[in-house]
Amino acid sequence: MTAPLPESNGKKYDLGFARWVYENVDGGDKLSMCMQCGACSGSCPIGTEMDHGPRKLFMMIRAGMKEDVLKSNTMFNCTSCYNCVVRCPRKVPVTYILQDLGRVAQRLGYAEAKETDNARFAKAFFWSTRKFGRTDERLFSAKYYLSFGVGEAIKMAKANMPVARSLMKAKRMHLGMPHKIKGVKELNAILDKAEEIEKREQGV
Amino acid sequence: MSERKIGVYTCGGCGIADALDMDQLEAAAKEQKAGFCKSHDCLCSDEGVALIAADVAAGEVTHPIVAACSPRVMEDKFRFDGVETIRANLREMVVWSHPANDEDTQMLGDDQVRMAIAQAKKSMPPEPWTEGAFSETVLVVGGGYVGLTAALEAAAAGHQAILVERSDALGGMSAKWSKVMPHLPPYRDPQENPVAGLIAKVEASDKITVMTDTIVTKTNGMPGKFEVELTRAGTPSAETVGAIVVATGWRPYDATKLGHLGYGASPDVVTNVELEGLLGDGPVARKSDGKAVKTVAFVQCAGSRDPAHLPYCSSVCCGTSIKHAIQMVDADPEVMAYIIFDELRTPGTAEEFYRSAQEKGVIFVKGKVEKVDGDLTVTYHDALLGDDIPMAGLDMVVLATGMVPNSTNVEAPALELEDEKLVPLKDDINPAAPIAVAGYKEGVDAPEAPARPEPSMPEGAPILNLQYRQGPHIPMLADGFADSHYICFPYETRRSGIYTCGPVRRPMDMGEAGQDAAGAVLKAIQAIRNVKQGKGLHPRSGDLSYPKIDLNACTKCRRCTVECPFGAIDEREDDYPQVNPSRCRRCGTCMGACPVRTISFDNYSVAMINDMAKAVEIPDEFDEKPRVLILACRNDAYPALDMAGIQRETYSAMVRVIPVRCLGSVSMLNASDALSTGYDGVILMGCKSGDDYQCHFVKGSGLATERMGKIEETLKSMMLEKERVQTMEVSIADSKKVGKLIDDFVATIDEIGLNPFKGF
Amino acid sequence: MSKKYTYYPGCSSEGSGSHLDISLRAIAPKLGVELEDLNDWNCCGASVTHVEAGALPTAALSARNLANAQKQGNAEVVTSCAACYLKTHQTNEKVRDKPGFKDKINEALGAAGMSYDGELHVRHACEVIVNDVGLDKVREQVTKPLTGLKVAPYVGCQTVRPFAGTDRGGEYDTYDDPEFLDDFIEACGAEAVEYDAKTACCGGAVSLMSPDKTLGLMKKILDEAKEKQADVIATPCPLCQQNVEMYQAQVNEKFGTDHNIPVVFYSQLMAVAFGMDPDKDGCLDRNTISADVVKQKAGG
Amino acid sequence: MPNGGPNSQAILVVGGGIAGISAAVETAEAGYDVILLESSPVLGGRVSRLNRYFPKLCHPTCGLEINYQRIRGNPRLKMFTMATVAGVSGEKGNYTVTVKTTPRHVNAKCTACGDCAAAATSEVPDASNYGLTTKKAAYLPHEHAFPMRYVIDPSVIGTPEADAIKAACKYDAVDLDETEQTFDVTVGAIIWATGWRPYDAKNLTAYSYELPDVINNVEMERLAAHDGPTDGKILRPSNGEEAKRVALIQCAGSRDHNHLAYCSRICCLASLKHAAYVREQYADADVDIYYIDIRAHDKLEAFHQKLKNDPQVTFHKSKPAAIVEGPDGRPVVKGEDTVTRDVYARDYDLVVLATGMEPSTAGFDLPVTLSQDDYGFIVPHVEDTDGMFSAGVAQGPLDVSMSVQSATAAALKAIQAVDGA
Repeated sequence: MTAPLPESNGKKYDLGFARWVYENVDGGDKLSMCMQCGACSGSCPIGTEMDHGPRKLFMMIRAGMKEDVLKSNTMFNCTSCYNCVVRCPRKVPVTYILQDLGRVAQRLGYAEAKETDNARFAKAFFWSTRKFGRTDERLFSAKYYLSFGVGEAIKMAKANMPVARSLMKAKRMHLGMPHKIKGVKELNAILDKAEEIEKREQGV
Repeated sequence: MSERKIGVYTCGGCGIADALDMDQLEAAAKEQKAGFCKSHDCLCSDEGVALIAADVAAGEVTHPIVAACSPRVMEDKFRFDGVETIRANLREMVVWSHPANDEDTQMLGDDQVRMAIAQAKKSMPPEPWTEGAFSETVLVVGGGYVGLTAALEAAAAGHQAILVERSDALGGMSAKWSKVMPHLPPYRDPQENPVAGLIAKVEASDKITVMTDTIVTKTNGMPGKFEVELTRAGTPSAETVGAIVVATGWRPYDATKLGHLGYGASPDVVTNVELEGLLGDGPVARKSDGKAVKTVAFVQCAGSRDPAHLPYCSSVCCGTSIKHAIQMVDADPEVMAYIIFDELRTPGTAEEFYRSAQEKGVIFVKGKVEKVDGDLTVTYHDALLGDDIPMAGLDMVVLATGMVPNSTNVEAPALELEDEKLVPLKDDINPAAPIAVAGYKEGVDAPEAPARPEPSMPEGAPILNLQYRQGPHIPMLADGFADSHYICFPYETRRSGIYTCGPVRRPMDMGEAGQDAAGAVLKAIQAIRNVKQGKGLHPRSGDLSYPKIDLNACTKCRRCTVECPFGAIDEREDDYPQVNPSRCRRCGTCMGACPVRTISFDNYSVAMINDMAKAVEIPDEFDEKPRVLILACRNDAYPALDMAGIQRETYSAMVRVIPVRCLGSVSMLNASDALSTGYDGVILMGCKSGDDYQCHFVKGSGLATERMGKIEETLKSMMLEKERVQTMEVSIADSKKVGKLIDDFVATIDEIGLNPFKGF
Repeated sequence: MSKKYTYYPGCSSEGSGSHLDISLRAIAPKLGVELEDLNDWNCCGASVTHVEAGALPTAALSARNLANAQKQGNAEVVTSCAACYLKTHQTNEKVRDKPGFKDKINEALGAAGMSYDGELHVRHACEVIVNDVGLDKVREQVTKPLTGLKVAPYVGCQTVRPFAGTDRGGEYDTYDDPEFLDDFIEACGAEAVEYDAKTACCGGAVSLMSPDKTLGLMKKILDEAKEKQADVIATPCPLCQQNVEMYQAQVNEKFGTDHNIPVVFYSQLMAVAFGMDPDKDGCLDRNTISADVVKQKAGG
Repeated sequence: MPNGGPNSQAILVVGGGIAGISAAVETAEAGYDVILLESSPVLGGRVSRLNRYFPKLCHPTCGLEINYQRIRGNPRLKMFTMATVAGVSGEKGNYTVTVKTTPRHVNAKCTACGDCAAAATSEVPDASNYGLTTKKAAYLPHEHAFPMRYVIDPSVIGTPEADAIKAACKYDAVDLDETEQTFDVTVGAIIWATGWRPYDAKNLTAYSYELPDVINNVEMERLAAHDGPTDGKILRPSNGEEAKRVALIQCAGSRDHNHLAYCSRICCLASLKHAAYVREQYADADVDIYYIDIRAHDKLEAFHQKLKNDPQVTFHKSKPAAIVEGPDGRPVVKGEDTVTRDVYARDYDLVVLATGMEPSTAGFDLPVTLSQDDYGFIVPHVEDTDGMFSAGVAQGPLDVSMSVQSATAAALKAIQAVDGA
């Protein structure tokens, strides 16, 4: 279903937002099934890092609290452990919803979202994927560090140096040119198309 | 019966002969003038049973006494046609609970035989009361879904039914519903309303007489022969019916009392019942301006679960709001529906209905509504967001009001009643009474016990206007529902032959109410078929005995008419009591109430109990062996004593136990007579009384406590200590406690000394 | 008798998880498992790309691999990386079950003239060992039992969640208390300690991006292994292996602990127990915290 | 009225729990012949193993005693224990039912003297205590057993112990050679009152049911029962200490698509009752109830309010995510309190999982095709042409009162079926 993401009007309980999420976010069609039992937030390994946790975030979605939802850090702290998914008594795919909500927030340009470690990391990671067809751990890490600026990047790289060194020693760091798959062009064509479809479907 | 022939059969099995001297038992039997005493090493064996059967067949014995195991076992083996078998419990209550080959155990065994013989001497085979004609017609009061179902069920079981409806049309409340909640798989979608179909079936039935615009203005008589006056437009007519099913249903809680929830502030704040009238195939148009409703909020517990309004949960409102929301979303997928609830109650398979609404996008919000403004802004505290939230821009607010039982006819004025006719309403239970707790931690204050609901008359006229001594109403529980107080016996109202069902009994949905109607009809038919044969109804089902009153001795004190838990005894114009045998449930409360012991059953009387007690050999004061009489309720205390034996728990052998039908049947005279004949103490063992009473006859143990409270005076006049008579609440699960209770009592007797009346 | 599977090694096989890849390839023939590399495989996106790419493009990554696998002809695709398994299996199931998804995916694949019909079965190497190979076969191969080696069985998350209990996931174990890793360890002659942290999360990719948030999680995993006196931690997951091994220094720094416990793959244990070369096949030389204790315990 | 026609007027009731007993006695007291089958050695079913009922906190044995009196006094009612239905053929008004009995190894000559138990030496798990205790291999199921007749556990058959047991019986009541038997009965209608079993808490892997101090709600009933393993004292199974910090976990399996999708209805009230058990015993007890919604419908709400009034009973709207073993072996309940958003990890002396009711018919092949829903509940009554009905929890998750209601309704339907056939 094609529906523009409704404008935020500050109104609590704006079903427009809830409906949009139900219809456009990956797994959102199951979000209406949530009965607010708390099994997801309770089973989250780093729930303490989250401002709301999935359970409350879902209630906020229903309440139409679009701004608060999209500025939340909950989505970006998900470790994808899937504890919540297997525990949810209503089979709500919590992880998928969080992941896709994170993307929505990022795509809509919310600074709170764009500046998360997660968004930067994903950007670097996907850059490598698109460029080589595979992730080159060394290169995308560097790219990730650089997203914080050169000064910060040097600091981070330095901090990570002992690990890098030991991995290198253990023959677990790929050096030299990254492995590039043969079908990089083909892969990018597929990804472009997929992005186009998603945009068409969701309007963001 | 020509001649009473008492024979004693002693059983030596199960260790009885190893623990007791069988010859001595025989001697005791002889001394009590039993015709004979035979012993067998296993009476319940084929040979043992054959031994008795042969004597019965030969006319040698009319009252075989089986001195063996408890009367609670082997009943089928010792049942012989044409004679009354009497049991002396030598196993569970003697050898299994007392030391073997002990002088005191032997005396106990001997006394068990003596008491049984005394019982046999008094017991008469009961003659059933079957006077006059009996009707097999079922009267169903209330023409809604439940009443229609009940009438059809009765007809399908081959009975004529009269269906009485107060209004001018059949169908009741639910006739207005566009759809109903699902109660068949897959439990997901609102279902077609069955009421129109039921009406058609009822109208087509040749077994059902429908009377609309009719109320019951008088009910007289008793099961099998209720005389009812049915009044239609001021004209009374008379009918005789066998049993009555009350299915008067419910009415919505008065929404005008819900001003805080915005009722009255806007035409678009409606109740769930009013919404039914607005629901059709298309979108709902709101009352104020006819605009299609696009956003709607349902406010749950509008009145229910609120001490200021209805303390109970109305059970159906969550499901009803779900149904409404689904109907509205189905009619117009753009509708936004919110359900604001405290606890969402879709028990059982109705959980599927809840999920179905969620799938359709209905939003459920946990919170408490604080106010609803005229502009339809609903302000509520969202429990999960922890915030007070004004929900604005709604097109309609629906108050999910609860159910008020029609246990009276509120359309007719209340009757002026004398105080004593209020009894069934006054002695109600308090469902909010606090539970027994061990106490509170240091620094934790106990909450104040909720106030007991004031006894009050319900508004409106009685449904059946019973012409009973105990008043015109069907007894109700504190919240006004005409329900049974029994979990295992939900149809046991306190008026025999009258069964309530559907929401007048308990808030329930149509799925449950339909079954409830069938259940009530079964009970009605059962009553009709049994009273015709003079058989008692639950819990002494099949009992043919009933109370007989010797009016020559009666002092017109009215205790029997007042205390009967079932309102079975009326007063004649000359103030003498009048027993309505088929209303009677055979508990004997009247017998226990009668100060001049003039009420008795053929096989059960105050005199019989006294004779049994007196048959016990009381050792003289120099033996220093006290005797304590225990009158034990046969339903709970007696089984508990039995199970103490089964568990091989031991207790003092100084006690002599007589099972009674109910503690209500125990007269003060049983206690005072026992003391005057040398017993050192008397224990009345019965069920828990009070709010959560467990007495199968409603108030037997409560009455016993009350009566024994009054015995103090008598004891004082006899110069006896009040501790000698005690009422004990013993539950059926007290097998491990009851022995200690007995031992403690015997120790108390030891302390205060033996009864000085011994040997008088 | 051996069975042929299309094998999807995943990106970590080329770097931090190379010892999983090498040791698994080494033991596979002994278990009757023939691994045929997936042609020109690409990254699965792991639990990362969705934030940047979105759900459908992320799924498209897996879809391309599946489309290539379909051309390759084997009915089953096996992967040993938890993230690769999760993403590929998940996409595969969505193509099969989610209304409209197959069309969208094929529209995207169509941009490169590819297509996928959803008929493959994506499986995890551990599940294949449990369901196809069987523990008996594993035991038969053991020539150098790891007698006396105490191993903390650390399963982690995505190897079992959310698919281990599902029909298509092979119903090979439970989500909270999986037994398969204990069984593998015991089959190698080692001792699996009682390990409550078995399915605790190591922080996953969050550990790579913001380790300060997740060091506590890794501490718990390490603390219990130490408390249970495990010689090594064994895991099936390359990210778990990397995190728990690599961050020990930082955990120690932050919490004042002194952890120095090797973290190995089950496949490394098997290679050693099967009597293969501990370094060449078992890749023990690729552990940054020395796992030589495994070598030492290997009975001869 | 019985029509005296060629069809059978007898009614078969399958299952001797509270629903089956009620259906049987109500039918018999309406004047019909009834055959009651029970698969275990005694009547009473699940309720006989409950300590008390909500909301009155009265003992189930009290009502059972009355019902047993009604059964004993009614020659129309015949019962068979250790009997199940092996096959059904025919139609409304004329069913032939094949009944299978499993050997009790004790015949009708048993006087319940107990000599066999005295002679038995081996112990078997005590089913009447859900295996929390053991009992002799020759046993009376419990003190309120009806019929009051011993049972010999099949595990000793063929051993010298069995011979000793047989030799100890003075009444020739022990039959070691008894085998499975089948026989046919002809009936006009059948009421299925096959009841339920507690949902297997082992399936709730996150809830660590294997910990000794994590028990299910039916086991809690036994802990509180005077004839249970602790004589009614609520003690920690791990060490026998008094259980004063107790967590009651609602929806342990119910309302959960991974387990039982429906709400089992009774568990909320049962847990409120369990809170009362604990509070009755210990002045300094604290009870925490973890719930999604407290479903105390109709007047049962009063019971909910009673417990809510107790300051030492705390309600947490939260479905716990996990129960784990704490450092001292105590169970720790973890989750998120949805009202306060606190993420908690609280340790307890005892955790009770309010496991739900699964129909006995779920996962079993019934000997006849009945209309069942997806969960295995038997739809009460579908077509008028049908002479088979369901009652009690066989029909849906019902409480005791509703079970009796449905049983009484089923009795009427059965009567109509045999009269009208």
